[in-house]
Amino acid sequence: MRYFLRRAGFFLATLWAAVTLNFLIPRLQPGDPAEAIVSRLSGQSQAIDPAQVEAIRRMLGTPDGNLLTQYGDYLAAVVRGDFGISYTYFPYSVTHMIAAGLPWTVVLVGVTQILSFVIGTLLGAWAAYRRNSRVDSVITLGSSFIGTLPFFWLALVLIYVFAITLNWFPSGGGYGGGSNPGWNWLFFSDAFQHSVLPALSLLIVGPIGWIIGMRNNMVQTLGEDYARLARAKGLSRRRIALTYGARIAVLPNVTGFAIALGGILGGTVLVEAIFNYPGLGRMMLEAVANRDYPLMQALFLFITVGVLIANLVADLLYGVLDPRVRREEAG
Amino acid sequence: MSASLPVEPAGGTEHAEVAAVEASRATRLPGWFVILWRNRKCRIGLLMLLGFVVVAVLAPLIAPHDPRENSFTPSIGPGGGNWLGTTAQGEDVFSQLVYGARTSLVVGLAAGTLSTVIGLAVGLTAGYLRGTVDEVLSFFINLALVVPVLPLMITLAAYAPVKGLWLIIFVISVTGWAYGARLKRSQIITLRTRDYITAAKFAGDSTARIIAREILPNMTSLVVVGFMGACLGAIGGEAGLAFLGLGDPTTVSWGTMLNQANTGGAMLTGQWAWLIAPGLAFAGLMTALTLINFGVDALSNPHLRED
Amino acid sequence: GCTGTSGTNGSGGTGTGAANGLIDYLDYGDFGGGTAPQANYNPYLEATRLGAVDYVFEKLMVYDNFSCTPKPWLATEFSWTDPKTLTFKLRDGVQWNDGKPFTSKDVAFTFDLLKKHQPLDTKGVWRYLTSVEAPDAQTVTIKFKEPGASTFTLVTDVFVVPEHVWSQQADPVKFVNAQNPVGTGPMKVKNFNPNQLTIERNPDYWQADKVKVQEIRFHKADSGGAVEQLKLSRGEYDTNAMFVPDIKKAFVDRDPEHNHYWYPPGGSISVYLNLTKAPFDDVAFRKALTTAFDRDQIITKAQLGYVKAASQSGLVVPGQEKWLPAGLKDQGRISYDAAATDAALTAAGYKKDAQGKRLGKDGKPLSFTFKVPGSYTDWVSAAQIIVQNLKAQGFDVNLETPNPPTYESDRAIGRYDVLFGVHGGSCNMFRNFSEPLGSDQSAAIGQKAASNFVRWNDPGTDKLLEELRLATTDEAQKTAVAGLTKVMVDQVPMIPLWYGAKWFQYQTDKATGWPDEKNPYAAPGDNVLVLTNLKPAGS
Amino acid sequence: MALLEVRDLSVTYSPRDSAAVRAVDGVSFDIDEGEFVGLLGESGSGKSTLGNAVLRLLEKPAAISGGSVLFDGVRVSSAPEDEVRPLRWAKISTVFQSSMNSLNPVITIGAQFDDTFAAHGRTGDARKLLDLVDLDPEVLRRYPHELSGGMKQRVALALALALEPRFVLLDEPTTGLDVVVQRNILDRLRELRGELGFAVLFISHDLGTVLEMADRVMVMYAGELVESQSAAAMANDPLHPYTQGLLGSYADPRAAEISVGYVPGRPPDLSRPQTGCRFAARCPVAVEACRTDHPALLPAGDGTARCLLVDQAGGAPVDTTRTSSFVAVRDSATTAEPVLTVAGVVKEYRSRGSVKRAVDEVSFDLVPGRVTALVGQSGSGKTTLARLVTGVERPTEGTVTFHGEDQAVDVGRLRGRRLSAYRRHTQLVFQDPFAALNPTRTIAYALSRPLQNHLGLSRSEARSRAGELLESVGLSPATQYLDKLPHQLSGGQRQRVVIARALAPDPSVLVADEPISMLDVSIRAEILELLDTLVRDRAIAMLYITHDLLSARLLADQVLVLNHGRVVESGPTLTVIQHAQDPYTQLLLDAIPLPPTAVRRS
Ligand SMILES: Nc1ncnc2c1ncn2[C@@H]1O[C@H](COP(=O)(O)OP(=O)(O)OP(=O)(O)O)[C@@H](O)[C@H]1O
Ligand SMILES: Nc1ncnc2c1ncn2[C@@H]1O[C@H](COP(=O)(O)OP(=O)(O)OP(=O)(O)O)[C@@H](O)[C@H]1O
Ligand SMILES: [Mg+2]
Ligand SMILES: [Mg+2]
Ligand code: NI
Repeated sequence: MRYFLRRAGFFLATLWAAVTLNFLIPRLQPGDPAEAIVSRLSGQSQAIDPAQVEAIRRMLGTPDGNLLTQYGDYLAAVVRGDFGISYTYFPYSVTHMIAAGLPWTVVLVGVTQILSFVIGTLLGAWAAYRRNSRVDSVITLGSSFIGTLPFFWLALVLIYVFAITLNWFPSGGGYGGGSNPGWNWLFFSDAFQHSVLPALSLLIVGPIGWIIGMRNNMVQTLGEDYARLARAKGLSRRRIALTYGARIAVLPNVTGFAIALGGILGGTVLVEAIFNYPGLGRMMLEAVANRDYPLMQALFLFITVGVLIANLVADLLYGVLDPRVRREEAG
Repeated sequence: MSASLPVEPAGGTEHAEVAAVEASRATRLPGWFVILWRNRKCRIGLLMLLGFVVVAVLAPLIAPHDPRENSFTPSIGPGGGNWLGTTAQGEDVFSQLVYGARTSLVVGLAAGTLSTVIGLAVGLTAGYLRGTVDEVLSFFINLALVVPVLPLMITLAAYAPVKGLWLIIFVISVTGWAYGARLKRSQIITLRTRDYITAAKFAGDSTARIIAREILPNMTSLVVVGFMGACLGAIGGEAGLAFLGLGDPTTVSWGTMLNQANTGGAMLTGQWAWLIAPGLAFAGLMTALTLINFGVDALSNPHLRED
Repeated sequence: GCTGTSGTNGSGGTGTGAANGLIDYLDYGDFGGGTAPQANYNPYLEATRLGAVDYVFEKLMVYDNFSCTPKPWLATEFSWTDPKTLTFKLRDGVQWNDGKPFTSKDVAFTFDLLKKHQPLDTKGVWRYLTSVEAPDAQTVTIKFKEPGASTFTLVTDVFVVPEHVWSQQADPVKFVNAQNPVGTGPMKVKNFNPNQLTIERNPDYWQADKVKVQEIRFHKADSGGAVEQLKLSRGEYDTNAMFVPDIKKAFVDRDPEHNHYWYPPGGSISVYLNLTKAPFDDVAFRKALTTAFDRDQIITKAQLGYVKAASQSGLVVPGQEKWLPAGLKDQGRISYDAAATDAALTAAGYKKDAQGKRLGKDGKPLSFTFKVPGSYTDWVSAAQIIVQNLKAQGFDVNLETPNPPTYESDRAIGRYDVLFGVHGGSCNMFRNFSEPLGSDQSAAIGQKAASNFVRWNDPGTDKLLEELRLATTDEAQKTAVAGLTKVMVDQVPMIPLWYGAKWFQYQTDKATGWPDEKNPYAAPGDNVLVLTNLKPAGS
Repeated sequence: MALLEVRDLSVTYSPRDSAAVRAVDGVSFDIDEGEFVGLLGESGSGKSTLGNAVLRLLEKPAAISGGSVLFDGVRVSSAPEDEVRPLRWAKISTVFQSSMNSLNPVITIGAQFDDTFAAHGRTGDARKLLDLVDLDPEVLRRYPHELSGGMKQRVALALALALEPRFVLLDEPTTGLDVVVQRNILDRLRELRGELGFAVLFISHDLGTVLEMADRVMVMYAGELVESQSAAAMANDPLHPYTQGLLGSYADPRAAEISVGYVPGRPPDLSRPQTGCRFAARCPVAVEACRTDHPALLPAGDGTARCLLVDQAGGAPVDTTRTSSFVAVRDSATTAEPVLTVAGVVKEYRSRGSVKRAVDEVSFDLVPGRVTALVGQSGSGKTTLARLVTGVERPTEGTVTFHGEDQAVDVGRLRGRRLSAYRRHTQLVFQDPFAALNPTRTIAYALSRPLQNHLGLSRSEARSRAGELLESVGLSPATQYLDKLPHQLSGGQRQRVVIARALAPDPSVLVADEPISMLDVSIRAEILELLDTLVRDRAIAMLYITHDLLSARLLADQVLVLNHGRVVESGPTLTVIQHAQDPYTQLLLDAIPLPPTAVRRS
């Protein structure tokens, strides 16, 4: 119970800290979103029209009251789930915009993360099982090289090869202009085609961390006394590797995975930016660039809450998977 | 054996360590180095890293031109006077590549050190002092862990008043210290209950001295592992930020090269060398560090040592 | 030719167009609205509306922004009853695309809308107006607070919206007008998704005979991205407006017969010197610097040869050459002459010391910083050339690369030595000069200046600006502008270097009649003017 | 044919980054069906390695470098894994030294039984097996971490018997357990063997246990078998000087006068080539030939022995092991004033709402030159008391008063600087000499810290004083040790350093928390003797904490028996031991292995 209260307390405290940080960031910045919008509209080589800046400033509205009352209003609005209106997409609400971007990111990153995890864990387990064999060397050395390729660069190379030179896949976007988003097959196949390259660039580097982590954990668990005893018991090598090695070695990875899923957005900014993918990562980048504070704040909050929830889930999951933790929690 | 011998990591590593220390006595090399050097992967990594360091240090000698000199025909492919072609601004790609190694190494070293130092300071204080101090610091550590790093980095880099390499280093460090701090905190919690720490208290040592002389030396391998990880992260972070155009445009780095190759139409004009070279150089450096990390991992995890 | 992925777009094509002598469809570039655009056809929400607005709504007069001449549009003629009263006669037989007639009441409603909802008045027209009335169905009378000739461009620059739709809206500021927006324009919205916006010909348009395009498809783009450039070079766009490095190799050379570009000049990008600081407050010093910068190198290296050197007059030449005072040498263009600068500086009392360091009048070496936004890569390259040029003169110059907002804020509050600024380029001469030079646009150091960032504070200039503002005749306007160009040339409040380019690429395999250097009937952004000039290729 | 035949078996560790170690060297022995064989030897002598080789569980960097293992006709040492697997568990099973960690932490006990059955296509009743070791069948549903150490050990034993093997290898199956629990399990084991009749190889460094349990005992030293005899014969007539040394370190604490002995020195470094008798360096009776001639394992007495002297004399050599004896009874009346008074001390720990009384109303005095022993089962509150006395913890109730030179100090209230000053007078000797020294600091550093801090010596003064201290704990010449790192010392040497450090500030109170439990039997007596001398010579008041009544009997004047935080019995040592009233004290006494001398006499 105490444990649970502590977790809940931490959750709320972090949430509060994130919200406050969100509140402060725009107020610490020089510059004015209205000017940012106008200079973006007119481009760097055109003079800015002060009247336009003024009108836009009016449109966005300026918060009034001193910092404390502003803070109070802001907190109240957040509690109501009211994140305001996006500057970039005025007069559409931030909530509307996030709802539009969310499915893309969740599907793209969710699928690739799950695949990465499965592939990585399997390869890592295989490497540990065949430790010091050629398979092991190929997997660890290969992954340590591929894993260090910057994936934004990989993405560019993929575009260059598969989209530009071979013209097999579209070079960017979530779907073509010809198919209207909806529950129809044309749209889905189109969206799938568009997701191949971004997914690939995530999948090439994605499993590496899991491979190394799994291999090292499993090498360790296979060296433990219980694994030795399992050998003495005459269990087959495979069975030992599974129930005594992998089963235990995968535990830290599972928690890591839950947290990685929570950080889903943080990691996709680059890929979404390069592939012009209509998800939240790109929206985040745009919001930062445009000083779209309401959108930025909400996205930030969204990501933080995601990570927090993921952490909670990871903890719970760990409790379910690892009986050693279960008792301590129960108390 | 003199007292200046390199310190030994904690616990489990004891025995192979002995041998390495003994071997090092003969060769006059530090013990950790011997352990690293014996690992084949790690040896390759060390040699690769050495290569990059040499290139970075001798950049003015190796690079045929100043990386910013823009007197060449713009946008030409490899060949002739420009081995890897030129940029859209007429700069020599190869010279930029050579100087880019400097940036990456400086960022890796500086941000790695800075975030290690922050992590160490916070982790040590939290872990050793416990109580309220620990609660507060742990909260910050956990907070920093759940705050999404890349977006935060982007925001900080985008809104910082002046762009520059040091800003990037700063941003990477302040967003990247938490993981190391948490690891260090938990290690110190196990270390601080060791009998020899209690013994030091009985010997009348002050807290500061206990931390510096009794605990820190036992954390070397963790600190080294953390430092390597931080270097890797920092180099990647710099490249990513620079690629997004959030870096310092006046610095020549592999990230800015990729950014400029991307925006400067390298794909359009078929200048593959401009695009491929920085990526490969980057991967090379990262691989070197990763390979070294295999050895460093082995320092702290004896199970990994027999490879 | 549409190749590659957009080949799947075929579904939208209506084979009927060609039969009528129309172009089936044209592929255009980006349509605005951010990376995840949402339907928004409110013409006043400039920051977030979609590109279709230019084709759906119309204005009383349309400017050819290249030569700055107004063309009759929804109004067929205008007249000044007195310097403060402007009367428009509206065109007959214009209909809203929902079939309702367009009348002067719509115009009056539009202006009242802007008055009631200030956020919609993005041109700030109501700063100058007292009333807008519709005495009869074809007439609109606009009353100004002061003689209004100088603000004519503002008044004509307002999109007119239908009263019968907009008067129903509770909050027009948040009205996105997403369903079949009603306007008088040549096109109607056909289909929208965040990747593609399709507009189609309005058959009931008042000059429908001039519109030869059945459909325009705008394609969402991450403008400036390498991929977009590639699509352009592959011919996936009939027209686009984006920066392309090495346009000749990447685009023109792929199909020299059909692929073209035209980059007419826009506003001037100038070196702004902080006039409140020595030695920048010394006119001799500033004059000496006008020859210090190698504009040709900036243009070829930093600007890839896409732009032209700017005139010291502050005007955009050759488009605005009719405003130039007679006898200005080379239309005010100044060429690079380092030796002349050196001589002039020395003569003005800024000597070099033995080490070649340029000294101030107080005998101390001169050193200052040059700020440039770090993410404007072309500006950074230009700044690097400028810094080299200044260093060659013996100055100790330090290049700083803040981020754009910091840069803008530093510039606005005067926390800088030297940096870039943009001014001019519009068809409103009063704006072109009052914004950078008017003392009312300035502020004390540390305070935010509206647009006079160099803090030029000169009664003579203010007087000329006042004359220009109140001038009622072309002649009077020209005299005032000539005086102002003289201020620019003689007193050098800033040093224009080059004209920002308006990016414009087009293909002639489907449509011809695009504006170009030889036939500059409009600037690239004058969308309706361009549309009504397009013809099917081969006709 | 014997069930297990080991012939000339050698095992070498070849680690990548240090020299190869021949941990088992030319070992040969047989075990017959149903025979119970003990394997004795000090830490590092190669017992576990030998066990693993027999089970063919050696892992890199260890490998069999010679000889063979034949089990039931199968050449276990070289047969392919597939041929060995059917033997495993069905015929040979084992209980590991560290059975705490030998159960899979993430599956239930039941599942671990099931996969054992499944691996051999057998069925069995796990409940019955648990019943054999007196465990509730409910345990099957639990996970290992939900069981106590003793329960895990029993599960491991039950698991080992699951397939009714013919041979069970027990590698120190009860180390780390409380004596009482240990006793319990061993009794159970003995009964089970009676019922089921399997053969056992029982590895232990606990001589008493081995002698009591086994039919035949083998002794290992430095990788070699040095002696093998029937248990009874070994108890009465140990052949090898090393065995004699081991036997000499036991005595019956109830005897009016007792003496124990020890074997000084440390075993040879097996990574270097060996010449002569490996025990020669430590052997009190070694002759010149011992240093050059390597003795063979030859029949002697009731079995075999590897000693030149045994060979020559044709019998056991004279018992010349060094001994020290203690006067068992001292005056119970104390003349000196107590230096530390513990009065009605209570310590409560709160956790999750419940209150645990770790120490309950304990009172005693510590007197200069006297040793007070604190004896009790694991968890009885011994360490807690030590922490209270040294000011690490504050008592919940009661007081700990230190009678300093000028005034009495309430230890429970000290903080910061004054606590540090108090520690100049009260020092602690740690239980585990391996954990008590910082692996990264030299001996000189460890010793000079208290000297510099408490006595204000300069660096160089501290160093020379450290040298003297080392000499005083018998590490001479001191210069040989000062600049060493802890790992370069043996356990006994380390414990001496720990004692020297505790003595450094010249304390008047010394608290020793089980200071010998981590050491090999052969050096325990050595440390006890050292402590005894120091206490008497320097008139230190010592609180000696132990669960070993024998050492208490040897060292202490007074004994306090602690049970559940309460003092259940106290008084002069011999009185308490001879007339133990409390059932717990009696249990402790019973738990002491039957001393060989007693066996010999009976
Ligand atoms: N992994 C290893 N690498 C190198 N040497 C080793 C290794 N493991 C054990 N040894 C050496 O092998 C020798 C025998 O070890 P073993 O564990 O068999 O001893 P033991 O008699 O079981 O001791 P204990 O009573 O402490 O369990 C020791 O001297 C030890 O130093
Ligand atoms: N910090 C603590 N918090 C809660 N309970 C504690 C704490 N320290 C000790 N205890 C409890 O107090 C009791 C006495 O512990 P203590 O360590 O003094 O026993 P011990 O006699 O030294 O045992 P051992 O022989 O195993 O060392 C135990 O039940 C233990 O669980
Ligand atoms: Mg052992
Ligand atoms: Mg204890
Ligand atoms: Ni060591």
